[in-house]
Amino acid sequence: MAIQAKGLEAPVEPDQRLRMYRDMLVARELSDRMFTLNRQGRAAFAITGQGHEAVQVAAAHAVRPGVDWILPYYRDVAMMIALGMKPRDILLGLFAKADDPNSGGRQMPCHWSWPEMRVVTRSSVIAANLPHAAGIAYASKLRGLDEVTLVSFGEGATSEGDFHESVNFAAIHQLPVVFLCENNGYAISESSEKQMAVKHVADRAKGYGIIGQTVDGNDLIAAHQTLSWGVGECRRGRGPVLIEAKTYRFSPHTSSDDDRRYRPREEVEEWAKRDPIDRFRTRLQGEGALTPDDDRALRDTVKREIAEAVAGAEAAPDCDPADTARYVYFEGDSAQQRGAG
Amino acid sequence: MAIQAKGLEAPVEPDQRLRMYRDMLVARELSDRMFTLNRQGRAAFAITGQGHEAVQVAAAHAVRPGVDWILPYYRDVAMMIALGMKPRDILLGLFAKADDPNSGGRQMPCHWSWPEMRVVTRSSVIAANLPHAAGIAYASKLRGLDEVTLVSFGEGATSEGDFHESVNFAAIHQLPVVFLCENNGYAISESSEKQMAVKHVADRAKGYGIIGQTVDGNDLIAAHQTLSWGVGECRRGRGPVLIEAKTYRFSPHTSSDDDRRYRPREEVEEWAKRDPIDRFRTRLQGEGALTPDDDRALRDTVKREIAEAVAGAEAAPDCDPADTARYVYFEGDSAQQRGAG
Amino acid sequence: MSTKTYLDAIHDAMWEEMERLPTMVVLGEDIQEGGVFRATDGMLAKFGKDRVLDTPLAESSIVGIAIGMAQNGCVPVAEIQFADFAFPAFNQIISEAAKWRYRSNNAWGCPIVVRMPYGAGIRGGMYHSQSIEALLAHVPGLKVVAPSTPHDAKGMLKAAIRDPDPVVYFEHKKAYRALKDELPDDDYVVPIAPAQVRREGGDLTVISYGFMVHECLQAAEELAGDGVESTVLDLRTLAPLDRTAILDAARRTGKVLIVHEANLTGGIGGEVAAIIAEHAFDDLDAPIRRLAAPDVPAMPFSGAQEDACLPSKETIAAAMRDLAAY
Amino acid sequence: MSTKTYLDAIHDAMWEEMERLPTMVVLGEDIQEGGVFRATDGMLAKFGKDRVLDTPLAESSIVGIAIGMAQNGCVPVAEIQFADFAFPAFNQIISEAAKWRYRSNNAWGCPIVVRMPYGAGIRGGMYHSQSIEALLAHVPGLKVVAPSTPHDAKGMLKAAIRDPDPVVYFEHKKAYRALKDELPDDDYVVPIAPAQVRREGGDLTVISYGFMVHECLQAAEELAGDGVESTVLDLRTLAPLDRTAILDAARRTGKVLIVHEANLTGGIGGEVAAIIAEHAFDDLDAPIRRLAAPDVPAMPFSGAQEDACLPSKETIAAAMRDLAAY
Ligand SMILES: Cc1ncc(C[n+]2csc(CCOP(=O)(O)OP(=O)(O)O)c2C)c(N)n1
Ligand SMILES: Cc1ncc(C[n+]2csc(CCOP(=O)(O)OP(=O)(O)O)c2C)c(N)n1
Ligand SMILES: [Mg+2]
Ligand SMILES: [Mg+2]
Repeated sequence: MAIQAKGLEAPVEPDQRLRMYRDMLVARELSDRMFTLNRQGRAAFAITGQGHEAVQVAAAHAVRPGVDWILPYYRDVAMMIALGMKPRDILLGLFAKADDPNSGGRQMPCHWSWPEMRVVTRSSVIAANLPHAAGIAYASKLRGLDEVTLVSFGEGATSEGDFHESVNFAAIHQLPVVFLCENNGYAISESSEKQMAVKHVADRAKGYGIIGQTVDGNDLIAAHQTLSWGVGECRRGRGPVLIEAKTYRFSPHTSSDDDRRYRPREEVEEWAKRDPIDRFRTRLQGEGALTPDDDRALRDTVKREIAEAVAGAEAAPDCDPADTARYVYFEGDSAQQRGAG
Repeated sequence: MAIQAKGLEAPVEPDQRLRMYRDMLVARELSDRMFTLNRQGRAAFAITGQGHEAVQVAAAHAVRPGVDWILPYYRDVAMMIALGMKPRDILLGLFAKADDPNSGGRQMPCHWSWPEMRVVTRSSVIAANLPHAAGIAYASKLRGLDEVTLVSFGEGATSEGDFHESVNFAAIHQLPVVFLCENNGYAISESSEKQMAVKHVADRAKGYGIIGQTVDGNDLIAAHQTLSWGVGECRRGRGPVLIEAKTYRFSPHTSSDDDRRYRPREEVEEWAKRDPIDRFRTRLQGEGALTPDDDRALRDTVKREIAEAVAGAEAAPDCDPADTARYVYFEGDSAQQRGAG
Repeated sequence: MSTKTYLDAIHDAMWEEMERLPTMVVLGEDIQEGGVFRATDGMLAKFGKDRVLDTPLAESSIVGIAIGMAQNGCVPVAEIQFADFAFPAFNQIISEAAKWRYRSNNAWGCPIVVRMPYGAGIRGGMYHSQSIEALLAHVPGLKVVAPSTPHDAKGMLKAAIRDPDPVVYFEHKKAYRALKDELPDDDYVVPIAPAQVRREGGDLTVISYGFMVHECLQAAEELAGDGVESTVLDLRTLAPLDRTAILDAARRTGKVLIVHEANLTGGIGGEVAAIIAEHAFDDLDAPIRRLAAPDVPAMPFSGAQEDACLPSKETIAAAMRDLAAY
Repeated sequence: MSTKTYLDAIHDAMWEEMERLPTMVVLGEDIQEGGVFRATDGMLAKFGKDRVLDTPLAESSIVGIAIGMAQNGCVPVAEIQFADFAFPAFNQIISEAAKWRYRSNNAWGCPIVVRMPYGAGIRGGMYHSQSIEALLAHVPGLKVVAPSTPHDAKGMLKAAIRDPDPVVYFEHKKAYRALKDELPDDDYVVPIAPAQVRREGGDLTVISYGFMVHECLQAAEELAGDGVESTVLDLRTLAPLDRTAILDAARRTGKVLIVHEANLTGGIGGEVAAIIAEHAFDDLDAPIRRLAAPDVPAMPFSGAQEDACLPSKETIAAAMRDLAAY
């Protein structure tokens, strides 16, 4: 698959490259650990995005943190890491701890919410947050604010009515929304031919009169260029755009899934050769930006940090049953609440 | 707008042409009368399709009655007339009479249902019957039956999630469904630019990998050719197809609407010049198939028939309040019921 | 004071809030031309097409977009053209709006208003007459209101717009032009939650909401002629219910009839009866009666059959007499 | 007889009907690989991909397509992967399936089954634990069932498949592997509608359904140790309710506790209480009690908070003791 980056936006500086690499490593190690913790019976459930790291980190680096709005999905561990969420915070969610910043232990792990970073709360209901992205972007436009909204989802999500209604609305009003589809070829067990008769999710854009762009989601630099271009188009008033990043998940769908039932091992192995982290490492090493020794040291550090974060998060206090009925409605002074006027 | 009929399917014989012309006249006269009856306080509500007659009659003549499945919408008065529904039967619905064959007075007028003609019951909920069309067609394919399903709707309906989900499903399974959009440029007051950023509804087909075809819906022969082609494609296993017939409604949306609030009079007058009935009359007369005298006589007859039908229907017995709670569930021997096994 | 219809009240509440709140947006189908019921009449010219937003024909996104707007500093008031067409938006209302604050542990709020014209008696047939309020009143996180008078319609819509949580606002179509009140010219709010005693009487209590309150009041009037004095309690807010007012009235009179035009089974009446049967049991002198539409999927277009579904002052009065005589 | 889990029972009911009915189709997400709970395990190989249909991720169309199939000679059994994801399909269920026969004045029928795994207790968090049955039980035209045992699960699913009307079939996720029964090897049906007395006792009645029935039975057992004998009534069908069985039990014991894991307000318990308060009033010896989840939008992922939401044999026993002592 050819990289189809539109123009060369946002050249990536050496420092940034190393940060990106580190973020991918952290996300991978953290995600692997979350699965292990589940298998050990220490965590009820895990859902992660091993394999999707490149496009996720690319997206985080294409937006302006705290300015642009981000509506990620459960696979976006690496996106959140790259935005600055601490592994400990993600693990607090895994263990359903009281201090889980995403939901206070109410939601499954990796159901993100981070107001300061404009990461908007989402449910488990596939595609249901796409209209929210359109609404946020409409508000940006109405209020004359230079903000872009990025919403990510899988290719399965594009089958839902909410996908259609949201992209259609955004297209009609030319809203600054980047619709980012992380196409990993499967919605749980269903391969993408069961979701659509077109070859690429990007083809869906044609029905809305907007640009659809496919990119190799396992190529960090290509993905970053394409996403930066998309964000740029939105800022230039030429949004929305639909970006499809072709990728693959290395894990089962969740800790409750057994992907051997539906994915041929050869296919998994074939994609393993295109591991986005390995590819980026090779590139960095080829550029002389990373020596094998530095790499080994970095990976050891990351491993240690995650292990520490696990220990810390697991020891944190559980949710208090007495808080179960809190925050069904706003409590307190309604002038303080977010969102109104 | 050019007529874009694909190939020349189903040449229309002179007899059939006159029948088509008559059906359009009947539908127009009946529809006008329904509005009048509402203004006179004799009918609670009217909804009709003046202006849409050509494409509707074309559709009725493109399908095989009793074989193909038809899911029409509230504007399809002329389609139903051309399928053989009696004006009296439609008027029984207008007056909410017990013998209304469509719903026994339960639904608004022009909410069609006619099992013998495979016209499937529908609600008032826009686009909600599109998945039914897909499901019926799936069953045809599963059961190896040579049946086509035709479902009609307005361009506004294409904004609903159910449109997307249905076309997508039909495309994935290559189902024999003709999705017929009667694009009259407005959804109540909203012009079509408020529904989509593409110029033609047919453009929406591209996102699904199926053929979309635009035709002049006020040109009976062109519409008939296009619809016959569409039905043929479906029978040849090359469905689904999305056919967009550009047309215009001459009436307000319903008897409760005042279209002067949102449609410029010049626009209405401009379209009046393209009245599908006038155009077809001119054509028939040009071909020598219809003399002005014959035409006058025919129109008189139609007028008289409708007047008689009104008198008859209005005098028919009202619904019995004692029947209000009937048929919430199946009553009687469940072996007789439609649909199962 | 000025004479206003129920529809005027709704229109004016939005208008005045639009003037006060520069980022308030009204959105829905046919909003710009004034709405099919004219609730947004004149707003396009006054507030412009960006704040008076014609949406595509797509209810799920109407609510979903409103939710998004509310996150980014706007105050959205979404219109679902008829409550009957709210079902495509149920996922956005129930899975999203209602759970927004709870699932984010109070980090996010979802201050949206969803207006839904509902109710029968206008020959609307099966899909323009439904009363679907009980479905949403079962959903914690939502507030559900159904004002019965122009005064409340205005005051509660303002309260809804100013509320930090999602409010579903049921406005009765038959009330639009049938009801008139003298309304204060100054800004006022009718708080969400408290029910309102519309009439006091010691013999029995009738509990209702929406347009049916007026049928109940007429029936109560009629019974007063026969010396039976009844309390008529207008719930006004259906979620959360005003349990105190319900229990007070039940205890005071010992006999309760609950009336609504939604179908009986699973309706608001069931919940109200259950609250009374649990918490005012010792004060009850008679079975708790309910009068509601029969369990049909929706009301027929036929006037004769629609009338057969709707409680009326006659059937209410008859039920009250039975109860009084118990 | 063979030992079968609740999940086996569901699987086998479909399997046997698939063998009997050549146009029966099971459809939904991940159906072909056996379903996320394995209810359709092995069916792809046996019945082929056209009758074991993987749909796109789009619930509205899953139900809508099933409705269409049913018109054209198929017998569709649709799976919504989790009841929590049924809301996008609510329009198809409520506006279409439920009203299909009524609106066509019996010209058309809508014999579909929609299976919905529901319920909490499996650490599923807010969107994999909901009990949404009350919303659909308020909708005339639908039948709603929630079997509590493997025996009923099999027999009622067969009844649902053979029913001429739309049936929403709630299967409890916690029951899947937790419950086992000896099931007859021969074909059998458990009819939709009749409730079932699971235990007889004269002191009080506990009414419940689904997985909670087992907590109630354990609580009843415990109380029997203290000499308090209770009737446990398993509703099994939530719409239409078996009023006779409910009223019989209420009249016989004079005291009633209703238990469900759906949130309290507007739940099935309200309707059941209202029926009793209206029609068995004179036989009541105590307030009608309800025990249910608190009114939170959905159950938290946190085990501690989920447990705090769910009635348990301890809290049920405590409520029963209170009631017995009244
Ligand atoms: C509305 C809804 N239906 C079903 C599910 C169950 N479910 C969770 S993830 C998933 C597959 C999603 O696939 P895709 O969108 O491709 O994202 P991926 O997981 O592959 O990244 C399904 C069916 C859900 N969460 N929401
Ligand atoms: C789901 C739903 N939303 C809103 C309505 C109200 N409504 C009835 S017809 C209509 C416009 C339909 O426009 P279009 O699809 O273009 O068909 P047309 O009437 O123009 O032929 C609307 C909004 C409805 N019936 N159903
Ligand atoms: Mg995927
Ligand atoms: Mg139109």
